Amino acid sequence: MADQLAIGSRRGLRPALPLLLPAYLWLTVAIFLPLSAMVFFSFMTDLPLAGKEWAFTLGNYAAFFSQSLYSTLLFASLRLGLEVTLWCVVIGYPAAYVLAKVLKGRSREAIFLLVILPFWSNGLVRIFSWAMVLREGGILDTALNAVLPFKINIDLMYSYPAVIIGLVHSYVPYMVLTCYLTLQAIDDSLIEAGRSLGASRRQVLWRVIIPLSMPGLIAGAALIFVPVVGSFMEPRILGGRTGTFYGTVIEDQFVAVFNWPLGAALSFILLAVVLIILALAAPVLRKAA
Amino acid sequence: MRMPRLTAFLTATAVFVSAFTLAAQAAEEVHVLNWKGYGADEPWAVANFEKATGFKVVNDFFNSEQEMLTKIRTNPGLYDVVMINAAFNDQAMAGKLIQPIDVSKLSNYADIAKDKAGSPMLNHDGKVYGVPWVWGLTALAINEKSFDKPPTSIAEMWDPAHKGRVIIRDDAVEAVQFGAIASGQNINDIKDMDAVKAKLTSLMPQIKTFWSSENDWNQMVASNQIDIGTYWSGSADRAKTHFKLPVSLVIPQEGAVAWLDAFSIPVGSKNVAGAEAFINYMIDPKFYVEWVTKVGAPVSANTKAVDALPEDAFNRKVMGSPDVAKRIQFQAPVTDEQREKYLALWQELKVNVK
Amino acid sequence: MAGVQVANVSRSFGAHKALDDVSIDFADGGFYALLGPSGSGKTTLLRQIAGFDFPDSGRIAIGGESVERVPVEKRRIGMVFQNYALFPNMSVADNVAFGLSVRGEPKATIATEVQRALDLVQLGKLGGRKPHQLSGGQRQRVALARAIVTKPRVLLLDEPLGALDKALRVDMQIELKRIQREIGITTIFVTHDQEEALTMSDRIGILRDGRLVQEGPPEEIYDRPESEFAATFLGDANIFRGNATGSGIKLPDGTTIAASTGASVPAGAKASCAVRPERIRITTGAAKPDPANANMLRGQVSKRIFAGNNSTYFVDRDGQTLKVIVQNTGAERLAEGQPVVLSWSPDSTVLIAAA
Amino acid sequence: MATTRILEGLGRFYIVLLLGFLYLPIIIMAAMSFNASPFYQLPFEWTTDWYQSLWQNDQLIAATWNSIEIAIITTLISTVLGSMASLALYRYEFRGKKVLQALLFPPIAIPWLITGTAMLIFFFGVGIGRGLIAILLGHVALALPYVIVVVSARLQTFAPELEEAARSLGANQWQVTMRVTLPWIMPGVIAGGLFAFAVSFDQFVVSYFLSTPGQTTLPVEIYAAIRKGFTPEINAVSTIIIVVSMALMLLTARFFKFGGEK
Repeated sequence: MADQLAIGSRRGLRPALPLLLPAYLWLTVAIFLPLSAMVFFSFMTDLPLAGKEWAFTLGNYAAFFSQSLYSTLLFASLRLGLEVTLWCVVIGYPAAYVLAKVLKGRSREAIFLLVILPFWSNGLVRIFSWAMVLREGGILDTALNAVLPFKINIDLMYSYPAVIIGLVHSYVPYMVLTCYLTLQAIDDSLIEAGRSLGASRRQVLWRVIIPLSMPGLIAGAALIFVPVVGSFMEPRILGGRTGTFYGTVIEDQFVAVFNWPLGAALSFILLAVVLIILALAAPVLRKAA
Repeated sequence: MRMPRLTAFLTATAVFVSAFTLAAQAAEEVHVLNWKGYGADEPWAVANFEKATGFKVVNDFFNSEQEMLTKIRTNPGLYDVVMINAAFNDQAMAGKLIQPIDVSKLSNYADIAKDKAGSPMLNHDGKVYGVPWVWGLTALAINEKSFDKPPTSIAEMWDPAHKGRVIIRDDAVEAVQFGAIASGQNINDIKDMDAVKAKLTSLMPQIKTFWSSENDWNQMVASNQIDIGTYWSGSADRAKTHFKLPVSLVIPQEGAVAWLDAFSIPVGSKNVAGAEAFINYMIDPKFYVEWVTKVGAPVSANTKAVDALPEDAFNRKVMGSPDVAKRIQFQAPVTDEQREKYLALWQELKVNVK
Repeated sequence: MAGVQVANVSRSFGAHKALDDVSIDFADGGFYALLGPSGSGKTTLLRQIAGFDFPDSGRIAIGGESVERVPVEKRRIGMVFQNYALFPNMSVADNVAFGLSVRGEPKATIATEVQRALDLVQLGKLGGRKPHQLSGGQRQRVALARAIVTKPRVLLLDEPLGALDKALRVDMQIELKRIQREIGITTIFVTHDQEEALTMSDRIGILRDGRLVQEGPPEEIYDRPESEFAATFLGDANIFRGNATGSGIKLPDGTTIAASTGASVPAGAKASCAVRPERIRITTGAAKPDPANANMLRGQVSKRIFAGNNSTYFVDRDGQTLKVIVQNTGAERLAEGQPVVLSWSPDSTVLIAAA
Repeated sequence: MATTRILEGLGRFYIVLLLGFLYLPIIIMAAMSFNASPFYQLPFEWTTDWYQSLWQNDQLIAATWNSIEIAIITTLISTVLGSMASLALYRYEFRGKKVLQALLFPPIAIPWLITGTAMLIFFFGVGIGRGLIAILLGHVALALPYVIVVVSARLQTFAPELEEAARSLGANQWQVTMRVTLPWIMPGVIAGGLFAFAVSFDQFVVSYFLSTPGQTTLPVEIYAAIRKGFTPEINAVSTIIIVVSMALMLLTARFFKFGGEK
C-alpha cells in the first residue's frame, strides 16, 4: 500500500496554483465575494439603503426554526430533489450505457450531441410546451385516447407528477452525459473478463460496470440534486396550487415582500443542508464504488 | 406566468444599484415613468403630443410599485411625470418624492369625477399630489363556455361544480383582500383575519392553479381549463374584444377591489410646464377615445372622456353604472407589516393545500 | 549510457518510512533486479530514480551527475510501466515516436528510429494499430520500444512482466534480456518474483520494510544469504536456530550443525544456519558417517510432492519440518512415515547472525 | 449471441424513446410557432406570420445575437479555465483541496436569483458596474462549476501512469497536457463546453441584472415579453436556433470524432 501512496497525485499547492488560480479567482470575484455580501445581509434587520434603519440580528435564521412552514417545505424540496435524482438515474444511466457500450461509430457522437441540444432552448418555452402535453385535452390525453379503446382522462398538469416530469426532463441530460463520460472510458476487455470469469450480465453490471462508472453517477447526481432542491420555476408553473416549495418561498421573500435578509438567510440554510447531505452521501457512495 | 413579478423585482434591483448614472436632460424633454404598454408610450399618442406642444417625450418604465418608488428615490431630478397608483401616493408624498400640482394649469382637470379628484389618497393639506387618470377593477371573470348565464355572487368560486377549475392570482395582498370581500369585510380594514383565512382555506381545493399575467389567464381560457377566476377589468375586456376569447367580467354583488392610477410630478422636475402639459394631454377625452379604440384601456377618471365613448362601450355601460360604483371598494395603502403578514398567511395556505 | 548511484536515500510518507537509508551502486550496463515483498519500498526506490518522487534525504546520481532534484522529463531515462501506460489515443508508431517528437526531432529521423525500435521488439509490422488492438505481450513490447527509442541513460522497468501469463512471461524474459544485451543499457527492474530476479539479473537488491537487506550477484545471494529473510525470500531454505559454537551452531536439543560459510559469529551468541533443500541427502536406515556430509539428522517423511524432474520431501524432525529436494533419477521412492537420515556438508551450510 | 443482438436492439429502441421524451416539448414549441393562436390554442391553424413578424422585430433579433455572442465567449473561457482547474484538482494533493471542491456547489445550489442580486450589488460596489464585461464575468462564473464537475468526472477515469510515461519520455508539463491528457479528457471538455453554452444561453437573471438598457439578451426579452403579451415569435426564434444548432452539431459530429476509440 505504501508504494501506492507515491503513485498518482503530486504534493503541494504551489505547482497547482497556476492551473487553479484563474478559475478560482474568477469564482471569487463573481460569486464568493458577492455571496459573502449576501451572508452579511442575512444578519441584518433591513437593507442598508435609502436611509432605512438597520441592525444586526439572528432573527432571520431564527425564523426558520420558529416556523414549521420552512422546515416542512425544505423537507418537501429535499424529497423532490431525491425523487428527481432517482428518476434521472433510472432513465439516464441505461441510456448512457447504451450510448457508451452498445452504439458504435458516428451515430454515437451524433446522439450524444442530440441529448444536449434541448438544453439550448429557453427553459420557459420548454415548460410552456409541457403544459400543452400534460393538460386535460392536451397532447398526451388526446394521443392516449386515440390509441386506447376506452376513454380515459389524463390531466397531469398542475400536480406533483407534472413537476417531476418537468424537472426530470430538464435535468436528465446531466445524468446521461456524466455517466456516458465514465462508462465510455471503461475498457471493454474488463467486461469481457468479467463474463469470462463466469459472471452473468447482471453480475458484471453490478460488480464491474457500476462501480467503475461511479464517479459519473456521483457527479450527475450532485449536478441534479443540488439545483432541484432550490428550484422554483418548474414547481410554480407546473405544480399549480401544489407547487409551493422551499425555492418558491425564497423567491417570494426577494420578489414579493422585498425582504432580502430573510430570503438570504433561507438560502444559506438551504446551502448548508445540501452541503451536509453531499458530505454524508459521498463516503457512502464511494464505498459502494 | 410568474415572470412579471420576477421581472419587476429584477428591474427594481438593477435600477436601485445603477441609480447614479444620470442622463443629461434637455429642457424641452418630458421624462415620463410608467408601466410599459400603458397608454403613455403609445407611439401615436407620443407623436400627437409632441406635435401639439413641441415637447419631446422620453419614456421609462417600471414593473412594480416598489421599483417605481426606488427609481424616483434614486434618480432625483430625472423624471417629470410619474404614474403612481393612488394607494402608493401617500408613501411617495411622505418620502418627499413628489410635489404639489397646480391644477389650474390643467384645462381638463375640472372634468374629472369629483369622487376621484377629491380622493383623500391624492390630496394632502389641501394640495393636490396626484391627478386621477384611469381606474379599474380586480373582479371575477368567467369562461363563457362554462356558464349559461353569468353568476352574480363571489360564492360561485366555492361551488363544488367548479372544483379544480377556479383560478386566482398568486398575490398575497390580492388574495387576502378577496377573502375579505367574500367574508363581507372592508378590504382596507380587515377586522376578522380568521374569517378570511377560513374562506381562503375552503377555496384552495377548488383552485386549478395560480395566475400571474394576462397571458396565463388567456391561455387557460383558450384551452378551456378553467370556469371562473379573479381578473382585471381591463384585461378581461381586452381578452374579449382584442383576442376574441370567451371571457366576460363579473362584478359580484359582494363587491370588488378597485384601483386608481394617477399622475404626479416628482420633486426636482426640470420641466414642470412640460409635465403639466403631458398630464393634461393624458386626461384629454380625445386621447382616451383613441386609446380605447385602438388598444383597449381601463376607465378614464375624466367623466367627459367616458361620455365620449359609444353608448354600449364596456367602460361606459358596465363600469360606469351607478350600481357598480356602489359595490366596489378602492384599495387603500398597505403597510410593509401588513404585506408580510398577508404573505405569511398566503404561504401557509399554499403549503397546507398539498 | 550510465550507471546509477543511490546513496543514503530516505523517503517517508507521513509516519511510514518507505525508504530508510538505502544505498546501491548500479554499475553501467548492468541488469539489476530490485526484489522484495509488496510494501518493501522497491517501487518507491524505482520512482526516486525515475524522478517521479524526490527523496527526503540522500543522493541519487545518474552517470555521475547528481539528479535528486531534477524532474523526470530532464533525467533522460526510459521507463516501462506495470500496465504499460500506452497512450490510448495514439497508434503504436505514434506511441513509440512520442519521446522523439516531444524532443523536436525531424520527422524523417523519427520514422527511421521508430521503425528500428519496432523491429528490435519484433513488431515491425504493427505500427499502425491502436494499443487496444494488441495482445498483452505485444503491448509490453511496444512499451519497451517506446522506452528505449529515445536512447535513455537508464531503463527502468516496474514489474514489466507481472501482467503476462506464465508461458509468455518466460519468452519475454529471454526477449528482454536479449534486447538489453543488444543495446547494453543499464537496466533496473522491480519484481516480487524471485525466479524472474534470479534468471534475468546480473545483480539483485533485496528490500524489506524500506531497507536494503542484501545486494549482490544472484549466485552470491543464493549461496551466502546474510539474513534469514534473504535466505527464505530468494529461494527456499531450511533454517536452524541455536547458539554459535565458532564452527557452527548448537541447537537447543544439543545437536550441533557445522557451517563453513557465512558470517563469523562469536561463540555463545544467538545464530542460525540456512541449508538449501537441494543440498541435503536423504537416505534410509543407518548411514555411514561421511566427512563430506558431516551434518546429520534423523527424521520421518511426512509428505512427498512429485514435480516431474524432482520430488520434495517434508521430513519431521523434533517438531520442525524440513524440506528436501531430490532429483528423480529412477531410484527408489521413500514412503510417507518412513524413518530417514538427512545429511549435508558444512560447505552447504550458511551461518547467519541473529537479527 | 442472439441475446446480445436482442439487447442491442432494445438499447437502440430505448435511446429512441429517450430522445422522444427529450424532444417532445421542443417539437411542440416548433409546431406552435406555425400555429395561428398566440395562446397555443387548438385546432391547429397553419401560419408563418410569427416568422414574418419576427423578421420585423429588430429588438428580438439583436437580443438573440447578443445571447449567441456572449454564450460563445463564455463557453470558450469557462471551458479553458475549468479544465485547467480540474487538472490541478486531479494532479495535485494539497491541504484544502476538499474545500476547493466543496466551493463549487454554492453557485449551483443557491438560486440564481440570489446569486444574481449579490453579483449586481457587489459589481456596482467595486466599480465593475454593468455591461458586457460584467455579464461575461457572471456567466463564466456560473458555468465554471459545471465544467469542472463534468471534466473531473472524466478525469477520474484517466490513468495517472499515462502522464508519468509521457514525462519519463522527456515531455514537459505542457506537452504532457496537450498530447496525452487533453486527448483523453476531450469528451469531458466538449461536454463541459456544451453545458457552459447552455448555462449562458438560457441564463436570464444574471443577464437581466448586468445588461445595460440597449443590450439585452434573448431570455431577458422572452421574460419581458410575457408581461406585455407572449407571442409565438419567441417559439419561432427558438425553433430557428434549435434547427441551426442541430445542423451545426451534426455536421461537427460528422467531421470531428471526439469520442475516441476507447
